[in-house]
Formats: sequence, C-alpha cells, structure tokens
Amino acid sequence: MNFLKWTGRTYLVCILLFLYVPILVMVALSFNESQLYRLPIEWSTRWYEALANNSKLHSATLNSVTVAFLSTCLSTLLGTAVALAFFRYHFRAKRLLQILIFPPITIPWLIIGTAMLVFFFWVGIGRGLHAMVLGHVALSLPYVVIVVSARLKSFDSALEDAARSLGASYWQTTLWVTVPWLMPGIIAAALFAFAVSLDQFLISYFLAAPGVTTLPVEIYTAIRKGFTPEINAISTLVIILSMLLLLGVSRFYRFGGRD
Amino acid sequence: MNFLKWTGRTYLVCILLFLYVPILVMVALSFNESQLYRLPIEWSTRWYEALANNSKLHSATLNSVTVAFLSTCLSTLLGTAVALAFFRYHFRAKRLLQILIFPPITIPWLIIGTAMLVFFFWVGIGRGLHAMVLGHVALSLPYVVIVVSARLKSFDSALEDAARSLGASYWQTTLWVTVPWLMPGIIAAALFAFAVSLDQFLISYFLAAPGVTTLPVEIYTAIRKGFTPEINAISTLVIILSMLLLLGVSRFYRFGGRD
Amino acid sequence: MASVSVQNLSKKFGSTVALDQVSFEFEDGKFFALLGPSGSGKTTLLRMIAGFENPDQGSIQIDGKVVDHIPVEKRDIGMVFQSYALFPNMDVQANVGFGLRVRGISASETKRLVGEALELVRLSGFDDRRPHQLSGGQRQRVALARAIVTKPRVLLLDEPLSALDRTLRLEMEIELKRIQRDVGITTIFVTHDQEEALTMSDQIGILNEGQLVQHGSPVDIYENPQSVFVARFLGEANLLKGQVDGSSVNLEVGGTIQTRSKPASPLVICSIRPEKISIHKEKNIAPSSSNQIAGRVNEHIFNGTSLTYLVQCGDQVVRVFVQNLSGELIAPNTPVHLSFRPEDTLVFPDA
Amino acid sequence: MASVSVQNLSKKFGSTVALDQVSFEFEDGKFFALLGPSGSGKTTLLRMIAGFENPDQGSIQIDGKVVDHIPVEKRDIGMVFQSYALFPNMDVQANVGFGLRVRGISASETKRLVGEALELVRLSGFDDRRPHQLSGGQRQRVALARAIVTKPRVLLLDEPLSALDRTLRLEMEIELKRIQRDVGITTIFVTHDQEEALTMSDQIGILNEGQLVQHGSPVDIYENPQSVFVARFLGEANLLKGQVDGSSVNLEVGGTIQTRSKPASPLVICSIRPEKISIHKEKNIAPSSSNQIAGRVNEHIFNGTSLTYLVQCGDQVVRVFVQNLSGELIAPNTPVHLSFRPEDTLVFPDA
Repeated sequence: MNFLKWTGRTYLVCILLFLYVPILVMVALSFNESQLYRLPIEWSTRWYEALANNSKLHSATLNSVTVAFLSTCLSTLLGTAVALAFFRYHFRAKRLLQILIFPPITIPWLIIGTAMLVFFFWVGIGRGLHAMVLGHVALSLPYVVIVVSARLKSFDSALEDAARSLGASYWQTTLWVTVPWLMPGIIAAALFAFAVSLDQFLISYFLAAPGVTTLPVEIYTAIRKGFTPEINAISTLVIILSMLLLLGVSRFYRFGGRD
Repeated sequence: MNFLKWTGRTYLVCILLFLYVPILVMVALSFNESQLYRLPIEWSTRWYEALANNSKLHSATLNSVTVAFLSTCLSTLLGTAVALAFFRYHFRAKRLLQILIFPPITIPWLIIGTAMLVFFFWVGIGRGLHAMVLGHVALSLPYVVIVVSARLKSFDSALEDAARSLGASYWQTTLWVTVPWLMPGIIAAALFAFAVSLDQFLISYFLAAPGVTTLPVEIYTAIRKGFTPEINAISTLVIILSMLLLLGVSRFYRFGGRD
Repeated sequence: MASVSVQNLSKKFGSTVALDQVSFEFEDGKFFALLGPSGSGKTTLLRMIAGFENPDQGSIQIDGKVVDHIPVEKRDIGMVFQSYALFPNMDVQANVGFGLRVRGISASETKRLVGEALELVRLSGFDDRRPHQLSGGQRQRVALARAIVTKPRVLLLDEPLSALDRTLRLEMEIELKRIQRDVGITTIFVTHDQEEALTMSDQIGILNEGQLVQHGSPVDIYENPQSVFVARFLGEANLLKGQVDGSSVNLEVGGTIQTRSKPASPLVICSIRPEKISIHKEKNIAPSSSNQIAGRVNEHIFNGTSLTYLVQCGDQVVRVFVQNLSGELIAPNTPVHLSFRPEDTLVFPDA
Repeated sequence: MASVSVQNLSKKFGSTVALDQVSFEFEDGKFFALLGPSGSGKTTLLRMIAGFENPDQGSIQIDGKVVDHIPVEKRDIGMVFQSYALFPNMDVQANVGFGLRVRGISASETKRLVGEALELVRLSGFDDRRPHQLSGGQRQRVALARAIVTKPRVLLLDEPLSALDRTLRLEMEIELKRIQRDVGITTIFVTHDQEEALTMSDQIGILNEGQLVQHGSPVDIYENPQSVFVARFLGEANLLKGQVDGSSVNLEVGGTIQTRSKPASPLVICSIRPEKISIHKEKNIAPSSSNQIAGRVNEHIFNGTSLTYLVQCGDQVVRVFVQNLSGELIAPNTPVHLSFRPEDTLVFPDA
C-alpha cells in the first residue's frame, strides 16, 4: 500500500530529475548571457536575437512545419479511414494489415530511414520535400490507426444502426454520428502524428535534398559543429510548441486511473 | 462502403511500398556481392563475414543490448507500479503526474537528449552506460505507464476485493490476481520499452562516454563515413530482432477491429 | 402505420440455421411480441424487417410492397435498441430531431415535432440534457421518442427493457403500451421474457430453433398451448407424466385424472398451470369432478401478492400458486391435497 | 456460522450521509435481506461488515468479538459480488480453491473440499472450465462455491442476482436459499429488488436514506408496514387519501371506509394491497362489513398466472390483483365495484 504511494513519488522525482530539470536548465541557459555554462545566470535575450537573424534556421523551421503539417493531414485522414475499415469490414487483407502495422513502431527509425533512402534513391523518387512527406506519412500512419482503433474499441455499433434506421445514409451516418464520436481519438492521433513528424530527424536527414533542411537537421548539425546556447534558445521554442501539443492531447486522450 | 475497402487496399500498398519494399531491398542488397547497388544480385555473405570480424560493432551491439535490457527491466517494474498506484489511489500528485507523463512522448528526443546531456554533464553524473540507462528509463517509462494503464482500464477492481474477502493479503492479491491479469499489458509494455531503448540513438549518442558506443551510433557513424553494404547486413539483423519483438507484442496486445 | 408481411424467410449463418421458412402477417396498428429463447431467430427476424440482414430466401412486404432491395434508411421504420443507442455527442433535442434533420425538415417544424414527441414520452423540459445525464428509464424514453418522431410505418423494438431493473421495467411496460396505443403504430417487439410478452402485446409469435411454433393472443396461447415447449416457455407449467387408461390418465406421481382432450398416445405428459391448482389440508373439500393428487409441502415462497407452494408429489415437485388473501401459510411438511379441473389439465404425447 | 452485531454505525462520504446510527443484530444461521432504494446505504453497510469500509462511528461484532480493526482478509467472511468477480486467469478448480490455497491447505485436501463445494452448487465436472466458458448462472454458482468453501463465519451477498435475467434469477433464488439452508451459514443479502427480499429471506431490514426504517420477517413487514414508505417499497400498495370522520374515513375518490386501526390524525393515507381487493361487476356481492368503492376498468394486464386490473376511481387508478382461475376477463370500460376488508385497510397520517 505504502509501497505504491512511495513508487508514485519516486516516479515524480525520476520524471522531474531526468526529464524536467534538464529541460528547465536548458530553458534557463537559453537566457544566460554567457556562452559557457557559467553561474549565476545573467539575463539576456542575445541567443534569441541571434536566432532571429539566422535565415538558414528560418527556412529549416518552415520546412519542418510544412512537412509536419502535410504529413499530419494525410496520415490522419488515411489512418482514420483505415481504422474504420478495420472496424466495419472483414476483408481478406485485414489480418495481414493488423500484423504489418506494428513493425514501423518497433524497427528503429534509423534503419527504416536508411532503407527508405536506398529505395527512394533507387526507384527515382529521389529526395526532397515530397519524399519527406511520403516517408513521414508511412511512419506516422500506424500511430493514427492504433490511436483511432483504440477509441473505436468502445464504439457501440448500434449507434450506426440507429442512425440508419432513422433514415441517414451511409455518409451521413459516418459524418454525423461516427466521426463526431471519434473526434477525441482523431485529434489525439493528429497530435501524435505531428509530434512523430517533428521527431523524425533521421528520416528527414537521409531523405532531404541537399538544399532542403529541416529544423532537427539544423539543430543536429549545429550541435556537431559546436555547442552554442543558440541551440538552447531554439530548443526552448520547440519545447513550448510541444507543451501546447501535449495540452491538446491530454485534453482529448484520457488514460490511466479511474477518474 | 467501397471507399473504405479501397482505403484498406491503399493502405496496404502504402505500407508495402514505403516501408516493406525498402526494407526488403535492403535485406536483398545485404546479400549482394557488389558494393554498389548493381543488379542482378549475386549471392554473397561477404558483408556478414565482414560484420563477424568487426569487433567494434560487437562491443557496440553488446552495449546496446545491455542498456536496452537493463532499462527495460527497470522501466517495466517501475512503470507497472506507477500504473497500479494511479489505479488504486487518489494522491495529491496524481493529476500532476498524469499531465507530466505526455511531454516525454511529444517533445522530440533530440531536444530531450540535448537537455539531458547538458544536465548530466553539469551535475556530474557524466556520460557512460549508467547515464544511458537512466536516460532510457526516463524515456521509456511513459510508454510502460500508458500501455499498462490502458490494460488496467478494463480491470474489475471487485477481483481484488474478492481475493481479499477470501483471505489473501495485499501482496498475495497483487501477485496472484492483479499481476497475472495485467500480464499481457506488462509484456507488451516491456517490448515497447525495449524497442524504444534500441531506437534512442540520439540520446545514446549524446550521453555515451567517448569510449562506449552503441549499435545505432556505430551505424550512424558508418553511414556518415561511407555507405557500405555492411550497414545493410547489420540492419537486416536488427530487422529480424524487431520482427521477433513485434510478433511478441501483437501476440499480447490486441488492437483494432472487432475480433 | 402499416401492415408487415413476411413470407418463407430463411437464413443461415455459416452452418447455423437462424430462420427456417418463417411466414407471418403483422396486422396494421397492432402490438406484436416475438418471443423465444436465445438463438431462436427472433432478433434475426427483426433485423431482417429493419433491413440490417438480408434473407437467404423469402420476401418481406411493408404495406403490400416488397422491400427486399430497399436499404434500411429508405424503409421508413423506427427502431429502439437494447443498448438505447442514443448519440452521446448530441443533447436530447438533437437526438430526437435526428431523423427529421436527415429528412430536411425545417428547424422550427423540427422543434415543434420534437416537443410533441417528448411530451408523449413525458420528458418535456429535458431538451438540453445529454444522454449521460439521464437515468436508464429516461434514456429509454428518449430512444422511443426518437424512433416515433418521424411517424414511421413500423416500430421495431429489440429487447428495449432488458437493461432496466425490475421496478423500472414494470413501469415502462405500461408506459410503452400506452404510447403504442396513443400513436396507433404497428409495433414488433422482440423479447426472451415471457412476462413482457404476455403483459404488453396484442399478439405473440413464439419462435424456437428458427421456426414459428405458435402464434395468437396472449390469453389464447397461455390457455391453449399446442406443445410442451410452448406450455413451458410461456408461463409456468407442472408437467406430469402418465399412462393412458381408457379415457383417463394414471399419473406416475399417483392418482388417476381426467384431461381436457382425449389423449392421443399411450404415454402422455399432462400440463397444469400452478394457479389452476387448489391446495387443501383436508381431503374431500374439492368438487368430486376435480382431479386430485396427494403430496406434502416442501416449502413456500412468499412473494407479497402471492404464495408459491412447492409440493412434493411422489418424486416430483408440483408448484401451486395462491393469491395472498389472508397472509396465512401452510407450514412445510404438512400433508396436502391438490385439486384441479379436468378442463385445466392439458395433455400432450410423450416424445 | 456466527452472529453479527452492528451498533450505531454512521458513515459520511463527503457531505453525503451514507449510514446514520444503524444498529442491528444478525442472528446465527439466518438469511437476512438488506433492502432499500439506491443510495439508501445498504451496500455501505455490507462493505463495512466485510471490512472494505471503515465506519466513522459505531462498532461491528462478529460472534461477540469486536472486528473494527481487523482487515478484510482476517475477518473470515465469504462474499459474492454483483459482477461475480471470478478470476479470469484461473479455471473453476483454482477459483474455488483460491481461499484454501491462501490458507495453506494441502493440495489433496483442497481438491476434496472444492469437489464438495462444486457438488453443493451442482457444478461437479466443471473443474477445468474457465470463467468465460460458463453461462451467467454457472458463474454465479462458482462465485458462491468459492465464497463458502472456506466455511466462513458469515456469507455476504452484494446483489448477486441482478446481472441475471428474470428466468435464471427465479431459479437461482430457490437454489441460493436451498444452499444457505443446507450449509446453515449466517447470510446477509443486499438487494434493491423487493421480490428477491420477500422470496428468499428469513428477516428483512429496510433502509432509507441511511436509516434502518423497519425490520422483521417478510410476512410481518408485508402485512404490517409501519410507514407509507415501507408499504410502497415492499410490495405494491394502493394509497388513497382521506379525511377522518369519527372512526371512519371519507376517501377523496368517494366512499366511506373502516380501517384496521384508529386514525391518529385528521388527514390520512389509506394503504390497501392490490391482492386484498375483490372486483365485481355487481354491487352487493361482497359481505356488508367490507369497504366498498366504485370505479371503471381502465385496462387489464394479463400476466399468465394472474391479472392486474387498473381501475379508475375518481381521479386515481387503483390496482387490483386477481389470480387467473378461469381465463375470463372483465373488459375495459366496465363499471365495477371494489371491496376490501377493514383489517386489510392500513391507515397512516398524511404528512
């Protein structure tokens, strides 16, 4: 009894220490005048100003967001339709599809990214934004299907029967009854897909055309070249974006506990 | 109606084309004599032989698996306990914890890795296997908590009441009734954690001590230095491992559809 | 308001026969109950009339028109589901108005019709509630209002009361019957609960293993079951085995009795309803024309309005139903005499 | 086998009073029903006796020993839950044997005791089944066997029949009563279903808003309710308002009647059970000592064993229960005369 409460507290400490404290330290340092990790912190916005003048970073951010946005739209639409198809129909490929859905999650992205690189290059799709969007859709689709399917599990299909008995056509039933009911799942899935896309640094790294870069690639390159607090500044901005995303997700996707 | 079936097929094509065909091509090429992507494929195991003689890769693999194993054990144990604590008790920190559980999933690993690097370096935990295990536990814990909590959602707490009314102590109830019931969720969570750990190339990259490398880091470095089919060979082996993992997961973690 | 006619409906699911050559006429404006044990095909029949299932053979007509190839949404039916199936994302107003919205009725007209329907089910003023804010009985009423607001030709009810507890169910049985009578809509009601079927319907059809085994008014079927299955499934029946001896029957539990009709085979099963049996402590209190058997009270079940005695007769337990007029009980282990009239003693061949 | 005594139990959940100064003696070997509407505190009381909840005030004794600080697992109780709560990862043998395994009983002894318990609930040969392979009634029996195999001092039942359908429930009511009598264990049964309470128990305690409002044997409470709440909650009651005029009561629905006891206030409510009322088409057929009121049949509800007439008397509907002796009905709209004895006419002050 006390053991579990104690575990809860340990977990809190663990989370704070290994995830949130590092993040807070980074946020704090992004406002530090000094380039070295020197204390006490002297308030400064110089790294944000440097950011504002870094046009390479701007286009990288734009690319990141464009790819994330396009791939999120595509994978959410397609993934929801796939989850519905799984729910409603028994077709021959169904079992196969349900098995094939897991590997993209368990195989390291690095390997998949490498495989895609080789393949896209080979068949002439090449590199560039279009290849990145394709890659991100393929990678985030499984998350969408899994999250929407989880929501569908508790869907009472009598609701669809009821709508049809009241005169609603197939499409009216889907749009007015099923999709509104799925909405929390769909929104959570879209946020997941967006996060996955932003996260997929390596894929982007391999698939991007030499001229096109995305934000994670930029950060990575900057880190390799030299570790400047400018990185802390951009990371802080990304964290704020992620926090907004997470608030959206936890608003729609409840889990754990009884409440 | 036909639209959804058509979507199912599109999805199959999409999955095959953008994930499985690349992977198969990579597997095929790992058995090709030629270093260049030259057809037709001439059967050869030379890249696997090269692998067998690459001692740096061996220690990298050993490190990867050690870290993944340790962090999986720790995060599965701790995560299951946390999920149980969420389920059974209302404590003050609960709501806070439930909100804090999402960010590690939505914030790009790159950023978290950077933050951890800065922080661990700063407080003197430094780099090395112990830091990597800590980092991986912190990152995979949320997955464990979420997967086990999802399973707990359908747990009838009357089962625990029943066990206690029959004379079972708190620990007997947990070990003989609750945990066996949770087992599919716990196993799925452990496999997730293992996959996450193998996947966390960047974290490892930043946190590893100069002498200590892990498999993904090795692969990455090899790719940067020059793209040899040896990479295809090692990737093929990783894919086989992942496939085994995925079979384990889909055995225990059912999702989607009605069956 | 329409008649429904089904002809020779058959359906298999895999190798399981769900329906086997079922034909029936549902007359206009009546309340029908389809009664049967689970797996008897009653729900399949209802879903076929609704259009959710297609028959392998046979044809369905609504108002004389074949509807076999008309999809659910064009059949103009109202249906109430076991789980209520209220749309959780809509309030009561939007739930009830759904069928009107789909038909493109104007907002003001919809509001008026929804108001009328809610008044009919006595839920005026609940317009803004969400389904999860309603009790079980209220949800059932909303589901009913939603099904009838479009003035469908037929109302189909799929065990709509099975999710309610006993008290609420008794209340809703009366309510549902009242509403059906007020609206005058042809209603088909599927249930496995014989008391619901008896209480509510004008006509009962009893299904067993995909076949329609008997149909008629509740009183008619109850008083004149045509098989042991029906006698046992609709109401309770004491079944006593016996051998025919001339025009009378020698029961295995002892006693020679007269039956309503002439026994048709040498070995028979006699069926007597518990409420048709009188129980006495003294022997010759019943008219001499009555059938009599002797027994000993095992126990009594006190029910408030009535008592059921379980009487041991030979190796069999006979149930006797007695209205609670005085609150007096016959104690367990008392020897008793049971009597019942020959016209209440049905006889079936022993298969 | 033990007596249970609760004294002055009180419990609040937040600002809601769940139990308010409840005291009761559960005698050794008897079958008790705790009956009440939802929220009346009956489940809280049961869970307190089990040890899942702690009282804010008061004390619980089992066999004369205070158990307030003894945890659930040490109280030596057996409990059957509403959801059955069978362990899904264990077969029937392991489920029933769980309590013995926990107590460290040897494997061979466990096997023997489990076999006995399964025989008692008539499930011999089901040892290897998993819960999901059993029907609802079978699961209930396994849950019961599991609860009694350890020979606990008290058996606690938390609405164990509410998940079963009507037919199965009637069967299990009889079965449960038989097993309780065979084992002779003190049994406390929580239910909101008055028919279950009447049918099964030796003693009923009626709870309302956290208070124990009446207790006694089923027949005693049914025939002598001490408040309008009890009259209405346990069984059906026709409640007629009236004004006292000397020793008789002038009813609002018309008619002057005599009551069992002397009315204590000028405005009263008379309560008459539906089965105590006789219905006649002619006027003076009842003995002249009877109370009489006039009405008109609204409708009848045919139930198989019985009929219920809803009779309009003034602006009120009176229910009349009649055993189905002949299958004959009085048609709706027939004027009728209702008669009932003064000793069946209870009188309560009108609050």
